[in-house]
Formats: sequence, C-alpha cells, structure tokens
Amino acid sequence: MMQHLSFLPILLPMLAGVTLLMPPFGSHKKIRRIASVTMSIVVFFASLALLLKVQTDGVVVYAIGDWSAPFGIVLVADALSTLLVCLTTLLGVVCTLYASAGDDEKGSFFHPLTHFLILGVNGAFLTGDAFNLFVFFEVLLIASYSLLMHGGDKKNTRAALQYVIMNLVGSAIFLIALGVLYGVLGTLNMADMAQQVSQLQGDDVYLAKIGGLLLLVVFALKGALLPLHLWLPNTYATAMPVVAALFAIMTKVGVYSMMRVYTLIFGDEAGELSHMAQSWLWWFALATIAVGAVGVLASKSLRKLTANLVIVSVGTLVALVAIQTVEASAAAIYYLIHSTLVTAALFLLADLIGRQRGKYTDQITAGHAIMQPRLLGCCFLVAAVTVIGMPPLSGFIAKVWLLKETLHANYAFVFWPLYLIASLAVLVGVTKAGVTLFWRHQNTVLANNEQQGVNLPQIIALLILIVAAPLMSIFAGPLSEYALGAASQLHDFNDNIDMILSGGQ
Amino acid sequence: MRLEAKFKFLPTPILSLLLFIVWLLLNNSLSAGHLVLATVLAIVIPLMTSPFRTKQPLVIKPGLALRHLLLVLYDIITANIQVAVLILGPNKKLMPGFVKVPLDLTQSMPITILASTVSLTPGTVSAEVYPWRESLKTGEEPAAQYLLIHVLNLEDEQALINLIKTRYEAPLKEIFQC
Amino acid sequence: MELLYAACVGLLVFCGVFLILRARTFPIVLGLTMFSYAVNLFLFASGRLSINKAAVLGYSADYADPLPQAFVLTAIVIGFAMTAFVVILAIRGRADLGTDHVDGEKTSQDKKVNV
Amino acid sequence: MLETVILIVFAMIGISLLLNLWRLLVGPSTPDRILALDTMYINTIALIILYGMSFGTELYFEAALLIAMLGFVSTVAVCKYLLRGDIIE
Amino acid sequence: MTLLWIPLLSLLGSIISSRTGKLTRNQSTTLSLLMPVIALILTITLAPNVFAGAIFRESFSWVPLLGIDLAFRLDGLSILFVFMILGIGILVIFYARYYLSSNDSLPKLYAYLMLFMTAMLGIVMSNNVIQLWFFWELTSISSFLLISYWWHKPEARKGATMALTITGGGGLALLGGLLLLGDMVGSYNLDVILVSKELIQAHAWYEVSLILILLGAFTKSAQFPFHFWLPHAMAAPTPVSAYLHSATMVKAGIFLLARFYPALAGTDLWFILVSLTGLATLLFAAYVALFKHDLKGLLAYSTISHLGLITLLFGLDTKLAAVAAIFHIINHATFKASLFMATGIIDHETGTRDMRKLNGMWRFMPYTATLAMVAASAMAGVPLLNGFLSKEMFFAETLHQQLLGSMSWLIPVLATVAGALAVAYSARFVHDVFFNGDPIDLPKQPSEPPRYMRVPIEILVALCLVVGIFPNFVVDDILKAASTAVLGGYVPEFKVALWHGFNLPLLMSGFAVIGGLLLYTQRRHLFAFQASLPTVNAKQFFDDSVYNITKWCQHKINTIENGSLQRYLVVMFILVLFFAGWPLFEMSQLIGQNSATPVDMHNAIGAALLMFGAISTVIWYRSRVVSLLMLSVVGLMVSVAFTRFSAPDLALTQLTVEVVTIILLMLALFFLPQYTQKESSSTRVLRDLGISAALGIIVGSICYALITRPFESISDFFIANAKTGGGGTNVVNVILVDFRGFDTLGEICVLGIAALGIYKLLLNLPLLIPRSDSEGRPWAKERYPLLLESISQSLLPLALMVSFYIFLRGHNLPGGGFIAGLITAVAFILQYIAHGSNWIAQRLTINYRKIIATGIVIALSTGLGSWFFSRPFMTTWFDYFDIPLIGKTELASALVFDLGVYLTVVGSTLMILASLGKLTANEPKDGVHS
Amino acid sequence: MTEWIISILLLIGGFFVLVGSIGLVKMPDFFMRLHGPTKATTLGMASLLTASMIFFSSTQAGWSAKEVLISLFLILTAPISGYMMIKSAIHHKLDHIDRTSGKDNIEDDV
Ligand code: NA
Ligand code: NA
Repeated sequence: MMQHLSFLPILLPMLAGVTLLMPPFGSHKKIRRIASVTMSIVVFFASLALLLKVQTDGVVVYAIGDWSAPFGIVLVADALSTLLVCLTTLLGVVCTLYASAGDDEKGSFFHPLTHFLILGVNGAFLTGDAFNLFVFFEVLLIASYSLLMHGGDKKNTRAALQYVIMNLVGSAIFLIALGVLYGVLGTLNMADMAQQVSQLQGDDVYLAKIGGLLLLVVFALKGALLPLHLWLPNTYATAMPVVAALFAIMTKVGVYSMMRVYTLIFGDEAGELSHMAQSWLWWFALATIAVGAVGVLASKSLRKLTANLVIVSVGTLVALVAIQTVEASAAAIYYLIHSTLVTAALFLLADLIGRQRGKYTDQITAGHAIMQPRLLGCCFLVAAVTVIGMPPLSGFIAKVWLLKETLHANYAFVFWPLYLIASLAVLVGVTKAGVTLFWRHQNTVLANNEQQGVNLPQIIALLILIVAAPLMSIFAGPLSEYALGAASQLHDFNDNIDMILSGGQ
Repeated sequence: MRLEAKFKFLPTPILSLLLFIVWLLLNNSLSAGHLVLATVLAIVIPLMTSPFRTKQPLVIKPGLALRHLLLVLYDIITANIQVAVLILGPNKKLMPGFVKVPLDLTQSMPITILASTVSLTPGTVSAEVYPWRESLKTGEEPAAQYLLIHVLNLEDEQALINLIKTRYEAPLKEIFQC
Repeated sequence: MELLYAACVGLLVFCGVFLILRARTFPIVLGLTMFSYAVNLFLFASGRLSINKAAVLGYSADYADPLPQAFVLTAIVIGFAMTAFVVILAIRGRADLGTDHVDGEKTSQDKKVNV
Repeated sequence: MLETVILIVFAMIGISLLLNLWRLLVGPSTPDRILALDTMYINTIALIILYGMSFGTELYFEAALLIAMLGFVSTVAVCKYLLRGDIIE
Repeated sequence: MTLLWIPLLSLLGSIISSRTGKLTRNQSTTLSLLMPVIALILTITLAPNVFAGAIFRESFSWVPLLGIDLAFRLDGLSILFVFMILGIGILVIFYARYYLSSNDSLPKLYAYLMLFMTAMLGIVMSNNVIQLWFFWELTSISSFLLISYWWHKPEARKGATMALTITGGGGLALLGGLLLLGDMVGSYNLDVILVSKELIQAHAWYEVSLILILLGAFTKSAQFPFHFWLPHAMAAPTPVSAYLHSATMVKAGIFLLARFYPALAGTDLWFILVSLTGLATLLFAAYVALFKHDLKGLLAYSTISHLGLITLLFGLDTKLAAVAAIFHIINHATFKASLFMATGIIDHETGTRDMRKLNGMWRFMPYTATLAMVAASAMAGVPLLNGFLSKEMFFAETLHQQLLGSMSWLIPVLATVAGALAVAYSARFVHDVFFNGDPIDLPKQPSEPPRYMRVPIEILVALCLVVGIFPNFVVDDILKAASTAVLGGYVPEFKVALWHGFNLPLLMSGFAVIGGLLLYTQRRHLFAFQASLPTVNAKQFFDDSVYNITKWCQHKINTIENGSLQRYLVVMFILVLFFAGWPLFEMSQLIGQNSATPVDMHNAIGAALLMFGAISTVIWYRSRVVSLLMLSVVGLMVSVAFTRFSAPDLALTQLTVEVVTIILLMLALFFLPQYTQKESSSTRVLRDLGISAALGIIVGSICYALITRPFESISDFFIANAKTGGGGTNVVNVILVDFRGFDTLGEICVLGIAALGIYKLLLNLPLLIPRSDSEGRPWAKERYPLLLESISQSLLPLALMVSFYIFLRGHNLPGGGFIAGLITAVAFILQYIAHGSNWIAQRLTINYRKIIATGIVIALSTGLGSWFFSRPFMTTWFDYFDIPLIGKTELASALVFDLGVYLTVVGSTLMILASLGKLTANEPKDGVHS
Repeated sequence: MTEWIISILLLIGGFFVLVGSIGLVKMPDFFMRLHGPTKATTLGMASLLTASMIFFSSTQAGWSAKEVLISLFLILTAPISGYMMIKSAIHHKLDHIDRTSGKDNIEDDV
C-alpha cells in the first residue's frame, strides 16, 4: 500500500464520492453523514501519511499505468503539493462535519459533490501533467458549480450563472494555451515542457510565450486575480457559507498552478522566457490587494467581507509568488495555509452568527443580540486577530515574514505602503464588523423557536479551524523550516526535471 | 392476425433475422466467431428491448413479404426516375394536391409500413394518419382511419387511391393477416 | 489549406465570442458551443494537419499525431458536460429570476412571459 | 478513370451541399430550413463515402453510419419541437 | 528563566482571575493580586544588580528563520518601567475592587487588566524588536478590550474602536520601521541594534524607518495630531484610565522613544520631529485641558500635555534632557494615577464628574480632597512635590538647547506658558471641585469613600512627597540606571535636588505659578473667548472620515463590480487579446517553413458551409430555433473536417455529442424565450464586434503559425507501443484507455458530476410552461405521432446493436465506449421523444444515478486491479486466447475500463435529458385536450 | 469492368442526390420541395453506397457490405422524417401554391 500512498488522495475521494451515491448511503441520511465524515477523515490521514513519507524519502513520483513521464501521466508528490493536499482534505473534514448539522440536506448530493471537489483539488495539486491539470480543473469546477447552487436562493442563481460562464470561457482559453504549448513543445508533461522551453529558439519562443501568458489568464481567473477577480465576491458571498469555506481552497489552486508553471516551466532556466510572468503577476497582485482592501471597507455583510479578505489574501500571495525567490515562496506557502484556514473559519462564523440574528443574518448592522455571544465572540476574536495579522496568532508571523521578503523586491516601495494601508483597512473593516455584530444590538433576542444554537458538529468543525491559528503561531519555527524546504524543492529546477523524468529514482 | 410468436425466446423472428444479418454486415465477416456472436445478439437484443415494443402483428406469409419487398424496391427505382423528371421539368406543369386515402389496415405497424412505402414510391409523401388518438375519447376505437398524402403531380385522385390500396395495402393485409 | 483551416478557426472564434458577449443566456450558450468547436479545431491542429493518415495501425505508412486527438476527445466530452450544465442553469435562472438576462435584469419582454 | 469520376461526383455532391445551404439560408419557413438541414445530413453521408473511396479506406464508414442514424433523430427532435414545444413529454 | 517569569506570572494572573467568577470579590481580588506581587518581589530581587549596571538577558528560540525569538532583557530602563507597571498595576487592581459596582464582573476586568500588564511587561523587557512589536500590538488589543469593558455604552465602543484604529495603524508603521531597522543592522536583536547607531544613521533607510517608528510612538503616546483617541478612552472604568494614563499604554510610546534613543537620536531629523511634536502637544493639550468640564477630560488632556513635555525633552539635544524626561515619566505616573483614583472616588461618591455640578467637596470628603490637592499640586509643579523637580529640570533644559538656532529662546518661553496653563488647570481641578460654593443637584449625597479605597492614593501621594523632598535618596539609583540605558553608557553628572539656588528655571517656575493662578482667576474672559472659537471635534472628524471612506469604497466597488457579466467577460477577452497578440507582433514571421498543401474543391465547399453556418448562427441568433439549425450545420462540418484530417474517432464523437447537444438545447428552448429582443446599443454591438473580430484574427493567426511549422512530439512513442504495450491498433483509443486513461477517468467523473448537478438543479424547479410558440400558435394536438412511435420501436434494437459494435471495435478501430454510450443514449432519447417519459418510466425502472456510479466504479476497479500485481494504478493487462468456435480473441482490461466509460456516459446522458424531459411529463398544456 | 460499374453507379448516385437538392431549391412550396430529398436522395444514396460496396469488395481482401446498413437506415427513416417535417409544415400552416387540390382534406391540428 505504501507504494500507492501518493495516489490515495485522489483515489479515496473518488471512491467516497461514488459509494455515497450507492445504497445504503444514497438513501439513509444518518449513515450517509457518518460515512462521509469518516471517509474525509480517512483521506486526511492518508494525506498526512503521504506528507510524512515525502518528508523522509523526498519527492515521490507515481507513474500512472506504469507509463513513465513524459509519455504517461505522473503524480508528483513533493513537500508543497502534499502540504496543500493535507490542507484540502482537512477542509474536507471540516466541511462535511459542519454540513452534517443540517446544511447537507438543503439540496441533493452534498456529500458526494464535496468529495468530488476534493478529488479535483487534490488532483490539481498532485498531477505533473499540464493536460491532466486541465482535467482536474474541470472536475473541481463542475463539482463547485453544483455545490454553489446548494440550497441557494435567487441571488445565488445569478452569481452561479455568471461564475459558470466565466469559467467555461476560462477553460476554453486553457485549452487554447495547451494547444499552443503542445504545438511548440510537442509535450504536455510539465517537466518535459520545462526542458523543451529551455531549448527553444526563433519564433517558437514567442509562440511558447503566448501559451504561457494565456495560462496566466486562466490561473488569474481561477485565483481571482485582478482584473479577473470580479466573479468572486458575489459568488462566495451568496454561496452557502459551508460551501464558501470549502471554496477557500479553490483560489489557491490557481495560485499554486502559477507557482508550478512560472517557477518550473518558465523559471530560471527558461532562457528568453524565464520569469516572463513575473512583472505581470506583481502589478496584478498589487492592484488586487488594493481593490480587495477597498472591498473590505465597503462590505455590508460578514460573508462579503470575508470574500474580500480572500481577494486581499490572493493578491498578497501572488505578490510573493511574483518575487520568485525561494524565501518569498516559503513565505507564500506559510501565508497560503494561514489565509485559507482563517477565511474558511470566518465563513463558518458568518453562518453561525447569521443563524442567531434572524432576519438580520450576517448583515453588518445593529440587530438581534447573539444567543451565544461568549462562544462565538471568542471564536470571532481569534479569527479577527488572525486575519488582521495581529499577534499572537499565525497572522502576525505571516505578516512579518512577507514584509521581510518583499523588502528587497523591485518596487517594494510601492508594495509596502500599499500593504500596510490595506492591513489598516482590514483592521478597521473587521473591527467594525465585530463590534457591530456582537455589541451594537437592540437588546432583543430572537424567540426560542427562531433561535438556532450552535450544535456539536458545527462547533467541532469551527474549532478545528480556529485552533489552527495559535498552533501555526506556536509551531511557526518548524513550520517555517518546512515551508522553506518545500520552497527550495519547488525552485530546484534540475532536481525536479531529473526526478520526474527518471520516475522518481 | 397473430401477435404472439411461437418461441418465447424469439418474440420477433423477422427482427432477429435482420439483426443477425446486420451484425455480419457490420463486421464484413462470416467467421465462426461472428456467426455465434450474431446469433447470440439476434436473440438477446430483441429480448432486452421487448419492453419497448408494443404488440404488433407478426409476418404470417414470409414468402409474400419477400416478393412485396422486391416489388417495392422496383417501384422505388421507377418512382425516383419519375420524380427526377418531374423535378427537372417545368414547375408550372405540376399539379400538387392533398389526398385522403381511407385505410383498411388498423394496426400501427402495418400502417407505418404502408405510409413509408407511399412516401418512397410514386410522387407521394405521407403527411398524416387521421384521426389522432388525442381527438378520440379515451378507450374509443377510431371508426375509420385515413392516410393523408401529398402528391407532387396529381392527375387522377381516385386512380391513385386505388393504386395504393391494391398495390401496397392489399399485400400488407395478406402478409400480416389482418 | 492551412490558411483556410486557420481562417475557419478564426471565424468560429469571432462568432463564438460575439455571441458570448450577448446579454441573454441562450445566445451565450450558442456562443460557448461555437467557441468550443473553435477551440477543439485549434487543439486538434496543434498536432498539425495530415490527410488520410488516421492513427490506426496498419492503415497507412505514417500516422497523424494521435495525442492531440485524444486531448480533443477529452475536451469534447468535458465540453459537453459543461454545456449541459450551463443550459440547465440557464433554465434555472429563468425560473428563479424571471428573466434569461445573465445579469438578472428584467426587461419589458420578461414581464409578459407567455405562461 | 475512377479518380476523375470520383472528382465529378465530389463536384455534384458539393453543388448539392451548396444548394442545401442556399435553402437553409433563404428558408423562408423553419420547416424549409429543417428540410434543408436534413438533406444536408444525407449529402454529407455521400461526401464521407466518397472520401472513403478516394482514400481507399473504410475507416470513415462509421461516421457515415452515425450521420444516417443521428441526422434522423435531430430532425425528428426539431420537428417535435415545432409541433409540441416540449420534445420529451 | 527568572526574566520570563515576570510577564508569565502576570499572564498566569490573568488566567487565574478570569476563573474566579464563582468566588467572592475579596477572594477574587486577593487571588488576582497574588501573581503580580510575586512578580514585583522577583523584580526587586533583581534590582540591586541592575542598579549596579548589570543587564539581564534571556532568550528562547521561536522562529529562527525569521530571526524572531523570545528574547528578554532587564536593564535600567526596563526595570524602571517594570516597577511602574507592576506597582501601579497592583494598586489599580486593589482600587478597582472598591470602585467597581457589584453588577460589573470583577474577574473580567482583572483578566483584561493583567493581560494588558503582561503586554506592557513584554514591551519593556523585549530584547528583540519583533517581539517588542508583538507585545506592542497586544497592548492595543487588550486596551481595546478594557476600554470597551462597558460595551453596551456607545461611547465605550467608539472609544475602543478609535483607540484600536489609531494605535493599530501606528503599530503597522512601527512594524515597518522595525523591519527596516532590523534589515539595516542584519538582526532584530536590541543588543545589536542599540550599538549600531553609526551604521543606522548612515543608512539610506534611516529617515524612513525613523519616521515609521516615531509614527508608532506618537500614536501610542497620543502626541498631537494623534492625541484625540486618548480622551475618548476614558469611557473605560476609572481604574483602567488610571492605569492607561500613568504607567501603561501611552507610556509605551514614550518607552519606545527612550528605548531607541541610543540608536536613532542625535540627528537633526530626530530633534525636529520629536521636539516640535512634543512642544505642540504640550501647549495644545494644556490649553484644551483648561476648558474641560469633565474631570477625566481635564486629566486626559493634562496627560497628553505631560506626554508632550516628555517627548519634547527627548527631543532636546542634551543628555540631561533625557534624564529629565525619565524623571518626569516616574513623577507623572505617580501623580496622574493618584489623580485619576481621586476622580474615581468623587465620581463613585457623587455620581458625576461634571465640574459645573461638583462644588465644595471639601466639606463632604476633606481627606480625599487633601490627597487630590497634593497630587494636583504635584501636577502643577509646586515645590516640595516631585512634579516640581522634573519641571525645574525641564525648564533648565529648555534653556540649554539651540534647536531653533536664533529663535531658540522661543522654546523656554513657550515652556513657561505651558507651565502656566498646567498651573491653571490644576488650580481649576482643586478649586472648582473642592471649593467654589455648593454642589448643584448631585445624583448622590457625597461622603468619604470606604477606607481601603483611599489606600492606593495615599501610597502614591506619599511617593510624590517623598520624591519631592528627598529625591536623591529615593530615585537616584533607578534614575541613573535608566539614564545609563537610555544614553547608552555615559551619563552626565546631574543632581536632582530641591534647591539649586536662585536661577532662571526657578524664575520660570515662579512666572508659571503666578501666570497660572492669574489665568485661572481671570478664566471668565478666557472661557468666553474659547466659546467664541469654532469647536473642532476630533472624534466627529474621525467618525466622519471613516464614514466617508466607507461610502467612497462602496461607491467604487459598486462601479467596479457592477454585476454585469458582459463587463467581466470583456475584461477577460481584452486580457487574452493583449497577452496572445503582443508576442505575435514580436515574431519575425508568422508562416512557418512547411510547404502549404493545396486547397481542393470539396474542402473549400466544406469550409464555406462551416463559415456560412457560423455567420448565420450569429445573424439569426435572435430567432433561436433557426440559429440552432445553423449551429448544427457548423457542428456537422466540424466533424466532416475531422474525418477529412484523419481523425475518425473525433468525427464520431463530435457527431454524437453534437446531436445530443442539439436535442438538449431544444429541450431547454421550451423553458426559455424563443426570441431574443434587441437591447444592446449599436455602439455596444460595434465594440463587441471589434473585440471578437480581433480575437478571431489573433487566434486564427496563432493557429496558422502553428500548423505551418515543422514539429516533433512524444507521439511516436504511442504509435510504437500501442499494439505491443496497449494491445490495440487504434492508437487514439489506446491513449484514452491506457496511456492517458487517467484523463478519461477524470473525464467520466466530470460527466457524472455534471449529471448529478443537473439533477440537483432541476429539483423543485418552478416552471414557466408556454401555452403557445413564439408566433402565438397553440401546440399541435397529436402528442406522439403514430408513424414515429412504431418506427422508433424497431430502430432501438438496430441502434443498440450498432452501439455494441462500435464499443467492441473501439480498441482496434475507430469507436469505443464513449461513442457507443452516446449512441445507446440517443437510441433511448428517441424512445423518450416518440413515447414520452411516463411510457419509458413504466418500462425502464433503473436508477440512472446508480448506472453512473457503477460505471465509475468499474473503471476505477479496473485501474485498481493492477495493485494486486503490485503495479501502479491503471497498469493495463491484455492477452490473446483461443476460444472454441469464436477463435483467437483478445481480452484486455482496457475493454472493461471502456465498459465503465460506456455505462457512465449512458447513465449521465439519460439522467440529464430524461430528468429535464420528466419536468413536464405530467404538466397539462393548454390547447391540448388529452 | 468493375471500375465501369462503380463509375456508373457513382454517377447515377451523384445525379440523383443532385436532383434531390435541385428539387429542394427549385420547387415553389414546401410540400413540393419535400419530394426531392425524401425520394431522389434515397435512390441516389443507395447507388452511391452500392458503388462503394463493390469498390471495397474488389479492391480489398474479403467482401464489404456494411454500406447496405446505411441504405437500410435511410429507407427506414427517410419517410418518417419527411412525415414529421410535413406535419410541422401543416402545423405552421405553410401556404401551398394555389393550384394545390384537396386542401380541405387537411384537418386543423390544434
Ligand atoms: Na465646580
Ligand atoms: Na418534457
């Protein structure tokens, strides 16, 4: 089994998704829930095992169908991809658990779809083949489309319609990009592509460049990078919060793909094309941060606020990716984990708070008093402090780190003020939200029948995300070391190529 | 007319035969393997699809059926040549028209076959089968059924009707014994 | 021939994109379908054009590049799934929003839906 | 000789296709267009059969077969739509 | 470990006291006092060595990679602050027990207070600047919690938010500054930073980092113009205010100045920024204080003013000034704490803090009055009190600076004015509250407070006196120690004494006192003059600007994200246009080296059909059925193109998919308007035409550039290994089920998921069923045309056989599971069309969802089979067998995989179309009598 | 010899297909247009397919007759699609040229 370990994060969700459609899971609510949660836990631990394996034996290359790269499809499990897989599966546990409190019955197939989404995300993280990446993008997208409509209302339908159409166009562009790249390089295995790119000459260089830049559009769309971020706020704000929490990982898929493509294929060795996307990414990222911050101040509901926080985090991440140094990537990795978890937590909080404020839901206006102010208040405080980037939680480590790494980047003098002001905006926005939601109420509590107290699965799910913040801060030492290791692995061109093309020997 | 076949496993012998031939045609081969496979399919597929078949009268006179088939094929060729001439000739000569052909056939499959033959042979196209079930009360049987056909160049309506009834409908009645 | 082929691809892109930029769901779906035709032809062409060299062993001396064909096949299937979904979503949108306008804006026509 | 014949027939088919296109474009009614499309399907079968012969390979036969089957279904579907609006009821 | 224990103990205290909710107030208080007291004792034990010049250090690695570690230091400066924080902290806790009414939670207050205490201790004991910032921000958070202690009061919420915003912003600036600083010297360790003065001040970033750090310090220590949050922080319970204003929070800013004095001070920029800010604050606040009617308001502004004084001192370019500054820190802490506590008592006893109501308190609480008056005189700088001494030093130092060159005389003058103002507001505090006639309708009947409530004040006032009278005995050591730390080694000779003989400073004090009293006695005119001035309300300004910014943001967002998909798409397309177009223009030539193949007639015709089809789809897109017909021409021609260019499998797939798509669209059309009315303006249409034309040209050119170029790919491998390795001669199919079977697996998942999603979407969908077509024609009467019914029945078996044939040959010849699946599906759809859903439902009772699942499972388990031979997932297997009759036959795992594909396709397609069809199955439609 | 047969069949096929399409364009009303495609084409296709059948049987090893299948499909389906189309035409009340006789045989289908 150990030899197949790197395949489990893909296999298990697929199995889970399918079996949950079959009797008895298909028919019995209770059994389905238990099964779903158990399976997601199993997947999580499998991913964890893979992470440890990679830690000990280094990069694991899994040649599917025993066809070695570049001819077959290989899965490449390295420190970075496995870390993200763990993150994804953890979110999976959280969301299946949280939804089991009742959200999952607000539409059909919640659990199977969730597992399929995880399947897609894990696949995207692990695959070493560009076209296979496309396939997994589609898997996660189609699953996300359906989840987006889960228990949705009219606003939701509109957002979904726009989201779907945008992404269909995105996928088409993805295919064009792949077409160009294949037409020039004669291969779509990323490692092999990297090799071919480094040997390009003549006009082929520019054709490859087109491919690379078109990929940038695709990833920017997936990652919600300005000016292609426009779909995100409404989509995330109208999706059911538990779904939005799950989606917290999806923008990161786009960012991850950027990391892979622009460090491996168009990285240092790419001759004329090396770091071709760098400056684009950098300026887009900055713009994204700015707009995200504006959005944060403008938000009228906690969900919208969180959606905009996602945008800010994407901008920050991409800025780090754009620097394309090992250290910056390391910072990016740490920040990625931190931001994903905290935004997910905020979405869940928005849901719980909304449930206790009746018709006011999570609108940032004075409304009913919250039933469980202590519990939710403490969670919110932690989440807020984390997302604002104040000590003592993970946020401040991330902030210090990324400021440190951006210090010597070109145009740092643009990034720094922008980022600091954006952080202030986040501080103001989040504080306002918290103060309003918890303190500014008309001392009226909802009648018992309207009240929805937090129940056990929900609180467990939430706490998993909440405790991550202090833990990531306490163990920042080892974590940062890991991130650095992962980053250097990511940047080590030759090692990667040899490793993948030689089938991991 | 007979609706039930002799053998349970062969509900529609003609169809099975057809399928048997089709398989061999598709694979361009008479190898033992394919003969076996063809037989199996010719039996299995009709059984599988029997739920999707409404009970239809079976062919009682295969020989006659074959002869009728050849006749129709011949007519198709001649009819096509006629139509080609009509089409290429001047339009203003053409005298199109709608004709209502009273039917003695009652079962849907024979009617379909008749309608198809009419569409394929002399410059005629089947347009409607009156009356529609929708215009009958539930459970009521139609008093008389008509076939509405469009004729590209109608010289003698009655002659055409007779032609259709004698040349195409009568044999069908005999073949299906209905 | 190459030029003609490229021209067709270009034209399909043109028509597809124009339709995608319309305001109503149905034209957009048409556009997406046409756009994906274009994309499939494009992806297919990345293996270059070759005549009567189908990649079936034993049927010719040398063969067309089979890999892009496999890619396009996958792309077609996925495209079909996506189109199906967006079509149904369009119906859903009409039902929920009372209009088939992608921005959910109601206009005179939508008011007098003939139901 | 066969090559030339095939070319001539190619021409015939091509012309018929163009004629179908013409009918398709000018209509005037939707049934006219449906008819044009249906004919176009059938002529395409002819075209593909000719390809097969000119290439001397039967690899493309199934394409023709499928057109024969599927062209019918789509024609029927469109007509049903015109008649009932709801093609599966 | 000892150093770590000091903050740790108070943190422990915070936790302990938060758990004392069940206990009595006294127990809770004692328990809470325990930890800080221990910490204080601990510090006292360390004190002698520190006074002797020792510096204790302790550090624990935390995030070595970032140079962040827990590093504590205890030097003179730190210990001075530690004493203040712990000492006053203890008194405040004790005082709060009596101050807080029984319906306010004491444990909560204590918990927050000691969290705050921890943060402050952390700041002053940090030996690592990042850690310093860490605790710095913690003070912001904990002060937020303290100020909002009575969160149900709006002013408390506002005050807290404002404090957090300002200090938080400052904190961000500080972080920036510190990171720059650390980057300059290459370490975040204070030991390194404090000795790198030259390096730092020579560095290009010095100015930036200085400004950022000062921003942090000034916002925290409420320097003008960031002062306004502090007065609003008094919404907190008075003990908290006492703590905030004396030993903590604001003093953190001052501490920062002192801490970095050795590294950053000494440049003109420093002196200009620091001294002028200090001076401005000193004067401005002193003046404003005079007019406050709220006791706490008066004290708040006096605090600001005194902080300004200290800041000014740090700004003056003499070493003695720094010493004076430190000395005044101590003094201000003592008298300000006692004053706030006294105010607390008055508030507590009378129920108001309004000096217009409070009069003649002397009669009701003479003892408290005495204490308050002594403290107030200290604040005014009356001899025999500590305030006097530091004030003297301050005056003296203002004389020794040449800051403003020839205008330097201005500073002592202004200092004297400020002194006068201080005297004035102190006088007002004393006279207006304790004398000045009788109280005016007080909420409560005032009397002396409970005995122990006064103890903290007594202690502090005593300190004021002792320091004031015997300075050198009491403060010399600690002052020297602290100064050593601040001045970095060398400390000038100084003598803190009551009497320096008649000198200029004394004269200035004299002026100040007389002027102050004069001011106060003549205050009527001054108040009148003040009233005539326009009132500038900083809080109002703050609120407004926050409000306006928010509104601006909302407006901007609404314009950017206007919810128009077309806008979003245009953005994306333009981006594509640019990214794809720009490199295209960089190319030297578009066409490649391959010789172009000639165009033959039927290709030209095919192309023509395709193009006309495409264009007319666009032209007729408003009348939807027509456009659909045109679209199917395009689809047909695309598949012809595939046959033409040697891709039979593609042709087959394209054909089947196209037909299914058309049927799907037909189905959809029933629920959508059949016509699109014209709405986009002609300019809009032009714009769209432009964009799409450009895109078409670009993509076309790229395509052309590609296909005219020579090229080799990895595909030879597939052709070489298809038969030997994959056991099939149809290379494309072998790729799909073997070499890249994994893609196919993902692909069928997509299909399955789509089907599920669609099913999900169609559940309880509100239907809009048109009664007639777009021309208002009612629907035809006949539901299931007779001939269609019977012919479709006989087509089904044929179709199934064909699909079986296609499926079987797939591995070796064009075909395969996917196409076969679609054919089967189409065959059944024909049945649906001919007979309707109900008819099928009666005959076909399998659940499509299960078919899909089974399909995927089969495909998956074929892949897993290889595990038993310990090969990677999806390693295929095939072999040839001689079966009697049948003959030599190949059996391949790929075929089973393809079966999975087949089932998934059938299941999905039927699920999609049938569930859409079923919607209307039982819906009666008007104009149809059935 | 076979080449001759093939050629002739091809030409006949091409001719009828063409005639069908000409009818489609030339005829004055829908109902008349319908005749060309539904009939002429079937024969045309039949002969084309026969040609191809003979061609492959003669050129390649073994015989080839799958083309029959296409003819079969066409003969089965052509009348039905014609029937469906004419039904929809009637439903749309498409006007037929004036000299069309027996219009009153058509029943109103709504
Ligand atoms: Na008074
Ligand atoms: Na229906």
